Amino acid sequence: MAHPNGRGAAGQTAAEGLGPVVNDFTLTAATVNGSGSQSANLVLTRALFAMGIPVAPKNVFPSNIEGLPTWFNVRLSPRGYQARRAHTDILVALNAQTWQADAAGMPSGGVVIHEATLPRTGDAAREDCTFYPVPFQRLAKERVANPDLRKYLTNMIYVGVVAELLGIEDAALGSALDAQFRSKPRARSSNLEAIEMGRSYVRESLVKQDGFRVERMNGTEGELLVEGNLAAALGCLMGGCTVMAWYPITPSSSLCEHLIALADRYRTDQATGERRMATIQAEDELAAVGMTLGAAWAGARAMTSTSGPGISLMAEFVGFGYFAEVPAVIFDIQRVGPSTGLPTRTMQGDVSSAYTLSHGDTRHPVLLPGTVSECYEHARLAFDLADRFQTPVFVLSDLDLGMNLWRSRSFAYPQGPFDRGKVLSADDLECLGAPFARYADVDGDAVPWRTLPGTDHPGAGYFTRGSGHDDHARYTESSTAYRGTMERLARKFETIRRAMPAPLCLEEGSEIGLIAYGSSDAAVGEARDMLAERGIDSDYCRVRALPVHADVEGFVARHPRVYVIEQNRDGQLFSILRSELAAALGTRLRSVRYFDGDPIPADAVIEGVLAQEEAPAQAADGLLAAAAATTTTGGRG
Amino acid sequence: MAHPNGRGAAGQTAAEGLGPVVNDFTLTAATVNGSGSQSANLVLTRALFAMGIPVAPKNVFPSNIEGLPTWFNVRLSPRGYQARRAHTDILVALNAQTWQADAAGMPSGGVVIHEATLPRTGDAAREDCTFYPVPFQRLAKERVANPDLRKYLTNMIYVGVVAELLGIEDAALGSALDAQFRSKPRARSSNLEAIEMGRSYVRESLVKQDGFRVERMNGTEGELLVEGNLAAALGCLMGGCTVMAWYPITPSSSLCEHLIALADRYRTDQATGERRMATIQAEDELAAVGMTLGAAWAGARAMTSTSGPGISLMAEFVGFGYFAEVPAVIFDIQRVGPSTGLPTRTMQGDVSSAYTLSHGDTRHPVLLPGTVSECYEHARLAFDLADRFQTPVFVLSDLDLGMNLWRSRSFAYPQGPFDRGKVLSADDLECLGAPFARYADVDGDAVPWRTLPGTDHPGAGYFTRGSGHDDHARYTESSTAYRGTMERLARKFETIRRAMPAPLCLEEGSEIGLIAYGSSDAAVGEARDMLAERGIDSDYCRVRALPVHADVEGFVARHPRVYVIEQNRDGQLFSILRSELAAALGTRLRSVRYFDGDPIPADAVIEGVLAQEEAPAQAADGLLAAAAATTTTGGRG
Amino acid sequence: MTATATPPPAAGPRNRIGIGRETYKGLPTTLCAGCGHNSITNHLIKALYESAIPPHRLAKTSGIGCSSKAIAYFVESAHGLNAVHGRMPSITTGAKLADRELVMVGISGDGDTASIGLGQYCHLIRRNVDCTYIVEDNGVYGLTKGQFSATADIGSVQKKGQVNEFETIDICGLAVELGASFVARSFSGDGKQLVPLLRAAFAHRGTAVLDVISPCVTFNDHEGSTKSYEYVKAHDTVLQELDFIPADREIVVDYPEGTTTTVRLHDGSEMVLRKLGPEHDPSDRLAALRVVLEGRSRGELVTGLLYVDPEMADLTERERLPQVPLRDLGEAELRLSPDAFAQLLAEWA
Amino acid sequence: MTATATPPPAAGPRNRIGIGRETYKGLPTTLCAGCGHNSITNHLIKALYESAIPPHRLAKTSGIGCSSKAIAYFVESAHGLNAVHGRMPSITTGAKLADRELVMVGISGDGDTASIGLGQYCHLIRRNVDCTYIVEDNGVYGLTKGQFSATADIGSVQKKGQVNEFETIDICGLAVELGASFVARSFSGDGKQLVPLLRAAFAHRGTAVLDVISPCVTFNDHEGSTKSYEYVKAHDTVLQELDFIPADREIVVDYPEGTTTTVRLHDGSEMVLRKLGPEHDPSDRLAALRVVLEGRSRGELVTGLLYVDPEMADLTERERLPQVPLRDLGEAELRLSPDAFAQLLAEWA
Ligand SMILES: Cc1ncc(C[n+]2csc(CCOP(=O)(O)OP(=O)(O)O)c2C)c(N)n1
Ligand SMILES: Cc1ncc(C[n+]2csc(CCOP(=O)(O)OP(=O)(O)O)c2C)c(N)n1
Ligand code: SF4
Ligand code: SF4
Ligand SMILES: [Mg+2]
Ligand SMILES: [Mg+2]
Repeated sequence: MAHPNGRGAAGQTAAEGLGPVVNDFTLTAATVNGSGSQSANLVLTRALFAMGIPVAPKNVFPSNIEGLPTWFNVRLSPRGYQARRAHTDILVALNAQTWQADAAGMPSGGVVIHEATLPRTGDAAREDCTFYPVPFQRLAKERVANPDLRKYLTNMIYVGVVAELLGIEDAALGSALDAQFRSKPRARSSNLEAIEMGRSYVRESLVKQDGFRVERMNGTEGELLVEGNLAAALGCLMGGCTVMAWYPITPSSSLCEHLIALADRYRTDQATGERRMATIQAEDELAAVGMTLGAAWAGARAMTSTSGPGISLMAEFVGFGYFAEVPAVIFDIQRVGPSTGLPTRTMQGDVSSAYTLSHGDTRHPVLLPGTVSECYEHARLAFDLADRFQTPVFVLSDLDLGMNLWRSRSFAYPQGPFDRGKVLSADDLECLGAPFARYADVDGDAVPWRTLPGTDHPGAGYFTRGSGHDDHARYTESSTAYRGTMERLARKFETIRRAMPAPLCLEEGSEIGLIAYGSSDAAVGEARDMLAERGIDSDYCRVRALPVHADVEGFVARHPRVYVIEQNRDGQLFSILRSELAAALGTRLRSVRYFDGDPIPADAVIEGVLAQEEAPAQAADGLLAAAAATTTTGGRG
Repeated sequence: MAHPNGRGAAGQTAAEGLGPVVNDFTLTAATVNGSGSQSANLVLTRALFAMGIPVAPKNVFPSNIEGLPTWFNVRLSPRGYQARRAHTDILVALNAQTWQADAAGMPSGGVVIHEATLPRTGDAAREDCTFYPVPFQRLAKERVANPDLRKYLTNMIYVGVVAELLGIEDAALGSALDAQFRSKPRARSSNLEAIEMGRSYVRESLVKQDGFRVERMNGTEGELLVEGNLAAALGCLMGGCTVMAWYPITPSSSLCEHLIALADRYRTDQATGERRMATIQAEDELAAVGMTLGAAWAGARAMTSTSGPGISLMAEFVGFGYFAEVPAVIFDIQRVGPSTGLPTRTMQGDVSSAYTLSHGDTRHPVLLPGTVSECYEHARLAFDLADRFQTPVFVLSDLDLGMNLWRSRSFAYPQGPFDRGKVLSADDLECLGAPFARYADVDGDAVPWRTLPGTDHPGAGYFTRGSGHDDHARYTESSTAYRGTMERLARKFETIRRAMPAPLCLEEGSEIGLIAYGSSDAAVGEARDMLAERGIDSDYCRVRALPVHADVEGFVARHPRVYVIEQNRDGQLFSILRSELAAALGTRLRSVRYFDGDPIPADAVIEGVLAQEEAPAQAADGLLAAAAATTTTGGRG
Repeated sequence: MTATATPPPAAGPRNRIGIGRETYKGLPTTLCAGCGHNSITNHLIKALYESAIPPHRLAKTSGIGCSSKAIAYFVESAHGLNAVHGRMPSITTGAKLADRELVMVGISGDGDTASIGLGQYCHLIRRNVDCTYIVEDNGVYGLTKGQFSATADIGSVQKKGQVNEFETIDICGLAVELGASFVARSFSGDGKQLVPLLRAAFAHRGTAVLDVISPCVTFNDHEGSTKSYEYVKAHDTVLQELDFIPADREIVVDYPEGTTTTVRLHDGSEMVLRKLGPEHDPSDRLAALRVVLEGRSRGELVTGLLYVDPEMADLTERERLPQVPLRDLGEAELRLSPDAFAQLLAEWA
Repeated sequence: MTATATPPPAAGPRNRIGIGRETYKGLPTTLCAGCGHNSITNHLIKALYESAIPPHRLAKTSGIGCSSKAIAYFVESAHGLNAVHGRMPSITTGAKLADRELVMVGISGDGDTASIGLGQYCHLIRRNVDCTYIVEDNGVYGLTKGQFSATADIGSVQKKGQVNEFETIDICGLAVELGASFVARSFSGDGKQLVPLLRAAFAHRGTAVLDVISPCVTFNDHEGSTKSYEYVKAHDTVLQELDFIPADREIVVDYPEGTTTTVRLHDGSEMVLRKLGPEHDPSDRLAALRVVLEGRSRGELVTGLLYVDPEMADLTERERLPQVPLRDLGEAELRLSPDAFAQLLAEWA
């Protein structure tokens, strides 16, 4: 995006004039990080949610601790859309550093609530928006002596101002405050006071001049409001994870920290203090994945979580897991790469590197959750898959899905036991007859049996190594044994392919097919509605895992033009599909790429599709066109 | 291969009967590693070379220091073929551990020279080969007291036996001994004595019963006999490399050790002992590539060399080099992966991982030398490319090319100065007018200008980082700046594409096109001749770099069926071509894969092509066929 | 699961748990004849047998190198894992967390530990992961054919004449400085010293570091090397004579009054130390540093038990793990109950 | 290339090479107000100015973290490189090899150095790469929001109450044990001590390690933390009062007889040390270990010059590099002559 609060696609404007706009707009609070605006934003979000209004909040924060600009966007949508909108309607401007740009970015007809001391000069002098000056600092100063607390409460005052201007109910605010300050009644009351301060300032000093307002509705019943990383942490807990090794990195850390908190709460024996889970902060990502593999080798369900730089560092060990067939669950909460990139921005940039991570011929199953509920489900599933197929399994989420709150239907309690895969106990070994052969394909599915260290049987032991080995796990440099192993691993990958979640397909015989995955789902769903409104029907296939399921090929085969929509520069899934689907289907595929670092909006999907409906992009047209293509694909809607 | 000395494709036999076979056969010496057989093998090779006979020696050695089986194959070919042949004609059997299997692997009509005490039982009882028992141990014992020396000289005795049986000239042996024991006259004479011992034993005790022999010819004139790693080391030296950081790993170590020796010889000031080159043994590959990047950032031509596991460990830093635009030259002498794999076997398994190494959207130029002379040329070129494009450049060789001796035309002395790329001096900056903008695309080729630390100008400094930056190298989280940088990097990659070595194409309008790269070249050349003999013409395109040159697309467009031949399981170049060439060309591509870990023989190429000429492989046919394909593709010829 | 593996029906002497020495053997070595690593393997077999470690409880881990191959050469029936280069510590840590009942024995080389694996080594020590960590230290990279490793002494001469210009990274000095709970140095040729040290290491709860000088006969056993058999024999300064007394055995030897110190390990077994070399108190961290540093500056190789703190909490204790191995816990212990699950989700609504 | 950068035409005082203090400043900090790292930046600006380091000769390197950002906040006109996490040492090593005339100043954090970067840190020290290596040590990961780092003291309490269960990795103790040539500890709040230490570090040829305790006001400045301003002020045991005397300046202060020690650095400059705390000889490695260890066991933070060996060979010397920077060599010095080339190839024929 040009600016976190930038104007949308050319010509888009907020509700013009004074006609009422109910529950269908976006509000942005521009503040400074480290000022505690986070809790104000949460209270606002939860209050709207409590009124039954579908909300979709998104944080835009810097890779920094204090003093830099941060934006909080909350979208209200009666139809429940959760994708980012490229423009905002109501701006709460509290940050002098960005005041001019923030004001400039507003669409005509927008509303600007701003700290009164910010000057109405330059871009802020425009007359096509409604400006409500509020003396936040003065109000706070009058009541609060402590400067830190004052900075903090300023944010809560804005909640009061917004509540009064939009008509947020007291009861809803009350329950939001309850949730936010569960065990801190003192904090609750001082925050409520600040909200009241804002409310009464509006009542006493401002005259409502715009048409934006909220109304209680029935749009959130039975829903959760949860971040993907918390959902995934719960999935890990319910999936029986007992060893978690991690190294802090944004935006992965919160998954681990949520899991630690859940383990503190649910896995700790109140009497003895014993904890049925090890959570180790490793010295780096190489060690984190090593501990994960070591624990899984010894039979625990083990995981690590990281983001791009950590994935790169894990490359060697993940190849070991692949070749030696050791389970592991690895979360990658993707952020903007390459390298350190933009640590606090979102992207789907690690798809191809995770899929084939490590040197040599390697290939790994990758789960691609597209909703917070799938973050929960796929987290659980990942442990079953890792055990079942004895190989590292990736779960690729991203910053948008992982760190923002999303509305979701409730999560299902898991049915049935853990799938621990093919593990032979001492008794099994006793009944086996033949000597145990660790890497033999006895069942024809190319998945061998294993034993765990500590199994009390003289035939249980075997040797795990990343070098050449035969069916009995003996060291060998034999070409035949090597080729046999590699061919079996390729067959195993086909077994895995069949076991991975199938895509979710919505088809009504349209000419146009859309393929997307992960957090792009929200934007694609909305874009389909908008396209349909323009008379353009599209079918949709949401890929949920790699290796790609055969159904995806079927979907492509049924559509003359298929748009692969993703949030990276190089069209990573597009490339995978180009090389894995039947070659004859290659010409149907077109690539829509968005790589601004903020969550893809529906507009970008529409624009990407329409542009190529008119003039097919050159991405599929080979090398001669490649140079040109790099300037025309990608970019914002 | 089934066995390092295995029988070739079914039905292949050595020259049957007693008809003379001159200069056109393969000899294999089966010994034990750590026994010093290496110098005997070299003397034999050099003697044949000195007789003008085109030789192609290949070592098959274990990942171990002493006591395990090792095989030395030397192929003689009047037409100069250097590819491995899948079978051998003459076996020198000195290793009791492998005696049975070695004998079993001989084709009918073969010759077996063996230690007399090895029993002619089991597979060694066969009557369709000529067996020459020689009491090597006894002969050595009679003359040499020291047991280590005795073990060593046993090998040299075999050279004498072979020389006498095949008719190798004394003069040729003499010059080979000169080369081998350049500064050790004592060693020369005791080795000569051992050779004489072998010669006289044959004269006195054996009767020649086979038809294999050698004759002086004119097939090696003006040629070198050199390993790819030594050639590459010379290329680095001539390319102006001044900082080399490495971590030992087979088969890369010898490149670095050769370079150290060359620097000792050519870069050392005899008077002061000063050395115009830093060669640092790093603590690991992460540090090695870090030192390389640090040195290149500061303006030196810097390199590192490694193999698969090291490439994986370098992933994070290489992504930094890509995004921050820091030059580096990285050799990958490929061995069999994944993981530790088979450290002393060859493969082309790192093509895709090197090409897109690191998380996020990354892409790196990769040179693919196919001959030892290209090892030299590409090494030199890599430094120019790295400086010119300010990005890590890979040179992908492999164990076969790097560690075996190859015949080659002589190397050219470099013309013209180093291409140091776009570097601004203090004077340049003074003339610039505008402030220096590190990442601006001022020339329209997407390649920016840089300055080196230490440049004495107040405007020279800039900040290098792997996080978001604008044209002036200032930190930013701006989406616009980020997207701009990423789009420029994509355009830069297209500039790079045009600057990479074009493929070498041999075309005569055949229906069938063959695409190969790297060390597969030898086998493909031979296979084309053999196919032509069967009446099947084929054109050939040897890819020499990634990103793929536009000429490759042209080649594919001119051929209805194109076989992509490579030494890995997953068809790595095949996949890259599938996803990068025009989609409409996808159906023409077929994949031939060989992944036994030994160098691909011509037979495997032919078999891979013919099998698909009859029934096209399913590799291009998508997911439904994938499971089946994994069992039918690959494998030996 | 019962406590012992089914012993093979072989005859001959057996240990406390009824298992014969044969069972502690491994595959035939593929290392060079005379390699120090092979001697260490033999001492390990003896120590494991004498300490009656149940073979199925043993888990052997290593990195990459000649030394790392050695875990294949003892207790063939036990599980073993050859990790990637330098990463044995993290694998060991993970395995121990999964199953605290495993007896972890890790073998590494000086390249594996002091170069690529240095970070993991230090952090394993910091966590005091319960394991025996043996560095088979020859000052070179054996498997890649003789380059200097980071433990090579400054001034040591390579086979081809190159002189090492860098200060050694001292496996023991480093461990002591980092706060390790058990640090010893020994020599592959000194079974009398090494076997009791190994037995004590098995008995110790926490990381027991053993830096065992282990000459590489192929690449580092020549004149000028400070890790050759000859050099080590000439410069070995042995601190103590050592006896290991298992928990269930009485001290039977009569040590003359005042000549010995006894260290009581966590499991009740004891080490009896009789001073041989310079005075040294193995419970004094600074003294351990002094003895290492001073030895090095005199060109001596000080061997023996350098430091021990038998009571330092190991990682499982610090993590407050239950006695039952984590990997044996099932759905009942690990999942939230349906009620708790519903209640938690209600908080998120 | 001349020796000095063109100074900007500003007025005000100038240093020996005619450059004003302004030129040593960098971009405005984006770190938290009150962060110790900002104080260190200011001390660095002062030290660089006073030592008259030519700005264009300076090369600033760092890893990732709040601390690593700090290289942007001084000498804006100098080249700087923010490496990946924990890998500043290898970048610094490479740059110094390419151009030995660069004055390398590296900044790292305790997470960057003692966790992910520990191996590179140790090996940089082993090579004695000529650079100033500053660890801005706050015991936590600032940039990722307050997790314990490996330098956190055992028993130290996190903001949310969690207690650190692991022994600290002591940046200085480790360096001394590893054989570093210059090791000092200081405190971001003590410019009087830090500025002369920095100047000595610039003058020192070899790796100068400075572990500077630098409180994180946002995540580790509360009660129970052992890296808070309050705690450090209360427990700082200052070894010496320090004066740095450049090579071209006479010692002018009159120190009372016998109260001072003088350390002569490689470039002829001198450090004058006046004992304040416990007796300490900074040329005695074991004494340095003792003072660190004993300080730690008493809960004291010992600051000052812990160890220095001004004459230890640095990496460029060990590598016998020529005086002219390698990166300035051209075709003539680097390529074989056509004759030598032909002769070499003839050997391969
Ligand atoms: C990542 C990686 N880098 C390099 C290697 C090559 N390599 C194998 S063993 C070894 C060194 C072994 O030295 P050491 O640990 O001392 O063991 P030793 O052989 O001396 O017993 C190296 C560098 C590797 N296997 N993996
Ligand atoms: C490979 C990798 N892993 C993790 C991170 C995330 N990360 C950024 S800074 C940091 C720790 C910084 O701590 P420290 O070095 O102590 O610096 P401080 O912020 O405390 O000054 C981490 C883990 C990263 N950038 N790269
Ligand atoms: S090379 Fe050295 S370390 Fe390796 S097995 Fe042989 S003697 Fe042992
Ligand atoms: S978070 Fe801590 S270390 Fe980072 S800038 Fe703020 S005070 Fe400094
Ligand atoms: Mg070693
Ligand atoms: Mg820190």
